[in-house]
Amino acid sequence: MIYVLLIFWITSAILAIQARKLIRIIVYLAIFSTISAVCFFMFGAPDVAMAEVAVSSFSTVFMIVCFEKYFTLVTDVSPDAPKDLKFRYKLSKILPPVVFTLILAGLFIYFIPEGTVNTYLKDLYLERFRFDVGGENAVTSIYLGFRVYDTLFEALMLLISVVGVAHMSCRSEHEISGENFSGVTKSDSVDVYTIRIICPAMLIFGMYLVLNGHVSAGGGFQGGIAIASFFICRYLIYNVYDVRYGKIMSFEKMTFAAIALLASLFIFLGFYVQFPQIRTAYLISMNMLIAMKVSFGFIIIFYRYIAFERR
Amino acid sequence: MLANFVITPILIAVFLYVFASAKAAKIVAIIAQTAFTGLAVYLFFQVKQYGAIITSIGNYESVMGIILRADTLSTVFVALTAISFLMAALYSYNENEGKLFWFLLFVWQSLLIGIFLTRDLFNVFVLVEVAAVVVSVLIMYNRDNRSMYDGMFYLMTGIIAMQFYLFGLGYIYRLTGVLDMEVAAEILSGLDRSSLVLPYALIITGVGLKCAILPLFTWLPKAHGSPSAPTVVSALLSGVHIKSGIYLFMRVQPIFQELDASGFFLVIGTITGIAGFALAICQTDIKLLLAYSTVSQIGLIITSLSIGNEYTTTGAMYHAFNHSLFKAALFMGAGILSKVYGTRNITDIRGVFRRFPFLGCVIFLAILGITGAPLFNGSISKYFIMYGTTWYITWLLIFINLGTIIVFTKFSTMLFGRFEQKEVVVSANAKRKGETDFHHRDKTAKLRNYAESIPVNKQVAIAILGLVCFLGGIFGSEFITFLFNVEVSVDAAGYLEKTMIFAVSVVAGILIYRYVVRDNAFLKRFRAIDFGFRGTCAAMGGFFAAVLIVLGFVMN
Amino acid sequence: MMEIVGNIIIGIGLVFMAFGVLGLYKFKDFYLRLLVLAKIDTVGAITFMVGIIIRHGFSFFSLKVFLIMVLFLILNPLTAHIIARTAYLSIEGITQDQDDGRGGR
Amino acid sequence: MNYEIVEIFAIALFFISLFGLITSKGVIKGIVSMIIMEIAVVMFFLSLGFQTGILPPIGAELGDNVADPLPQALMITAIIIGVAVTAINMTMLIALSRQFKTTEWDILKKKNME
Amino acid sequence: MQVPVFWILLAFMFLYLIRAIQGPTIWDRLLAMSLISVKVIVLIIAIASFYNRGYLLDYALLYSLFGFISVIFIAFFILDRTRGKK
Repeated sequence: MIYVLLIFWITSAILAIQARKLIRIIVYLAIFSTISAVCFFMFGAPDVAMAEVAVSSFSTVFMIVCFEKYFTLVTDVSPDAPKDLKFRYKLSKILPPVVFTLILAGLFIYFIPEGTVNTYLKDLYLERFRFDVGGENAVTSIYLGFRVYDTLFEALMLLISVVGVAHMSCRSEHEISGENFSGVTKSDSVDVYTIRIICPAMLIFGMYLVLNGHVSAGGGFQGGIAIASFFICRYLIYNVYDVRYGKIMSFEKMTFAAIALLASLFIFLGFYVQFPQIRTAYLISMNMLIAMKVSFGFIIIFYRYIAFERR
Repeated sequence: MLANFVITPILIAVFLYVFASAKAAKIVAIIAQTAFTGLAVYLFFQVKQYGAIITSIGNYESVMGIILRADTLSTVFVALTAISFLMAALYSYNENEGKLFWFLLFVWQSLLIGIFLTRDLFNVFVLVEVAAVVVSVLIMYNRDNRSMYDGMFYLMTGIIAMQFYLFGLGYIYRLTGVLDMEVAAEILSGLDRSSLVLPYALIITGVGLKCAILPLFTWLPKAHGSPSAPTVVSALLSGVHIKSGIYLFMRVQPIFQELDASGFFLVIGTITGIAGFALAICQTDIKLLLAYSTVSQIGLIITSLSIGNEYTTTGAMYHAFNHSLFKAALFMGAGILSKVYGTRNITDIRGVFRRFPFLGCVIFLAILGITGAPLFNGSISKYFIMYGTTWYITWLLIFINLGTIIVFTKFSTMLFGRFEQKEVVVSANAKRKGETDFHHRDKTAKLRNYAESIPVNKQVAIAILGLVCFLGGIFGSEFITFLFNVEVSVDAAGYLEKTMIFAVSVVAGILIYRYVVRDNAFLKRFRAIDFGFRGTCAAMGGFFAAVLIVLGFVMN
Repeated sequence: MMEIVGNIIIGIGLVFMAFGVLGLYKFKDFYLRLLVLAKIDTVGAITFMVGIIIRHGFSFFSLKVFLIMVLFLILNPLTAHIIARTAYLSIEGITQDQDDGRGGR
Repeated sequence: MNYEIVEIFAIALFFISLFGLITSKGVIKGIVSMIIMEIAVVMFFLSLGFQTGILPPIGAELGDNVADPLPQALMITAIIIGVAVTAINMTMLIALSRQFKTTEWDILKKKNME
Repeated sequence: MQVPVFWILLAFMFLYLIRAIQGPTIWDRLLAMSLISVKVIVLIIAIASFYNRGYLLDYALLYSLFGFISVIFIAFFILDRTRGKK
């Protein structure tokens, strides 16, 4: 059954790569990430699948907001190839890269090393994670306990991308105020009413994911993105951009500093050995901080795109 | 304790960004960098005295946590990073770059230190990815025309290369079940040779792009020589950032001990060295010339690392150390010159000695260093690189050095002669950009003011770097013993011989420059050689296939 | 007993969905095809979920499935509505995929 | 046969996206191919040690057939890095098209040389 | 009972995928995408029921919440593109 899903997966990826029109690319990419999330789920990784779903819907939104601007900007386009080209000409264009990648893939498969997976660390982690970090979800306890150092840089990556987006979008921060932009409302009253009913559910569900991250699937990142999507709904309902970017950005950075300090206090300095009774509290508060950080980051990027990159 | 070296700069950066004003940020930054340099040197002495420090973050048993390691090599690089960033902070003290610049600078520093200290393969991936994004934002910091393309090119190629690396990491995990470098090396040494080929090829493709060996170097001149990137960023990129690639190259080789790829990289490194200077000769832009010369020096370092002799390895490490010093000095000097003269074209800049004797002297010191003149640090490192090699490799290395001399002959033509102010050219430029006459006058006035006094902080920064170049030559063997714990001594006769060779090649280089290179229309055609993005991706695939074929079939 | 009833209801849901697939290929007009998403699939999926709830009895699992069902009941018609409205507003766009020819580059 | 079938799919997708990168006419195709490449690598990591009916490493008592938690933790990191890179790439795309009025590699290369 | 359900759902997904490939208009592709996401939710509920693990349902919940956001934005985007051609 998994193989059939994987075949669908590859098909949708090929569709996304070969498509010529931008709107088709976006739709195929959405299908592709849907199916890949299901595949992750089938591989026994609901955390990764959740992250993929949340992230892919957000990156779709980012792409769409940017592409709207892109069409207004780009004027210099190389002429389209005429449609009545001979098949042989097309083949001569496409064949060399195909052969090249086929040779590469063949070499790759020829050299795949023998042997099954070495489960040294897996066994160690599955045996020890409850004792060493706590929690019921091994994945959470790895990325908040054993490898929290990586998670720190992952949070830093989001922070840097927020800073980069804010720096590179065209206008400066002083120009921000709600009236400057004439947003076009495309949602009608049916949409607005329905989304109004739904969006508290998003917030609650995000909280649920964050608070239950250490015992079941989910965690700071997934919950944070769910909370951020609540603010996308806010945009869809009220069509406003009055977000205080400067303040949210400072908050985001302070949250990051809090994550770093908490992690270094608890893990690096070894408090988890001395106070085993607050481990659960540590996991929950860490998840909450990460969720805050992630949702702040995504809110800034989204509103920045909406307000500055659009028309 | 080691984790603090990585976390503290980030925390300082966040503190500066959120609380401090732009003016206070500079002062705090300088103080913090000074303190940090002191700490890094202290760490170096600790390691030298008591041996390598190895800490597992969180004190988890076995390899469950991430393990940091500070041995002699990594602490040398950490100290180098701290010194370079201190100089960079000093250099850009009087520029109005804003808080964001300092924030990114600090974050970049901590990421580089993280790469040098970590022993975990996945952690390397994360750090390199973040560093790529930070660098691309810094390259585009001025949001100018050309740097956009350069930054995007750098970011995309870097990310794709790291996907190769990550794939190889997956195979290492599958084979060994761990992500730690040394434990993985231990387990892999007991395995069959044929099973190591694929992970090695994947990982070396990623690392190879990061250290810009031959088919994969096209991003380097774009990123390092991007015209409108801040000068400090170019200096640090060529000075320290590229060394992180070299460092990873040095760390990856011992993991695959069974798979001796040194012959392959000997060839690749030599070709890189030759191609680097051949392309550098064709350039007329100061920054691009320096960037291509970096490619050539990287080729030299890779070659000498692959020879496998103890002396050459030490020489390569010392050369990497020296290269960051003189390249930083050269880039900073080039930044000042291009600002003062208002152009980046080498043929338009003349008479630096006459106008700014001090700056000219420092640049000349750095040039002597990079060409390997006697009594300078370059000569010591190049002496050790050539120590005990077979004759053809020696001659190839001398040939690469000759190329470097030609390149820097071209560079040093700026220092001599007399400068005529080409007012007309400047105004034509200004008119094309649509600036009003008033603005134009204002601009030239500013230019003149700037010309009369180069700011003190810039002079201090660049002078320290030049001085270290000189000291590194005089106390060369002591430095090597001190830095890398390798007992070496400079043989007087051999050194004299090298001096003779240097003198001969200087004469030859100047003659070749005078009669062959200058005004050669044929070379101008090669100036714009560029694979483009698609070409780079194809080159990545081709390099990957070449490593597989060579290691799997030819060298089996 | 409950299990058999649940299975039967799940089967009915699948049959609904199968009708939807049939419609997707049989209808020649886009708005008719949209019926598949708006009505048939919603009903099919909800029947399926009711079957699951009956199979599992009264438990936390069933509560969650019920939650999903409620969300689904709100969101799926919303999606269909948005697709229908935007498609209607762009009558020209419906005939074929239109683009400026700059996509995919 | 010294490989899993699941693994082959990830490898195939990796090279399909490499093909997409090599033949991409403009920046957008490059970004799309990069996203697909990232997901291919994620899929490869998750397919390590795959068996049918594998269960996630969550819950009070773990059965015998449990997925490896370490690649999952690593891949969450990789996915978040991927979306951060996508966001910044999109901004660069806009900046690029504002500066050059084009996003095709060939024209960009030509304009950059001037 | 459960295993045939998986196969039937996969067959539906396959047919939708074909509709996405051949669909004469972009709206058909979008329709197929949302149909696939409905099938995904149902599939996940079936799997969670098969293994009897409640936490697997969180994924379906998240999916049903997130699926519509991307559909909304894609629909508005296509509307913009096609409206501009008038």
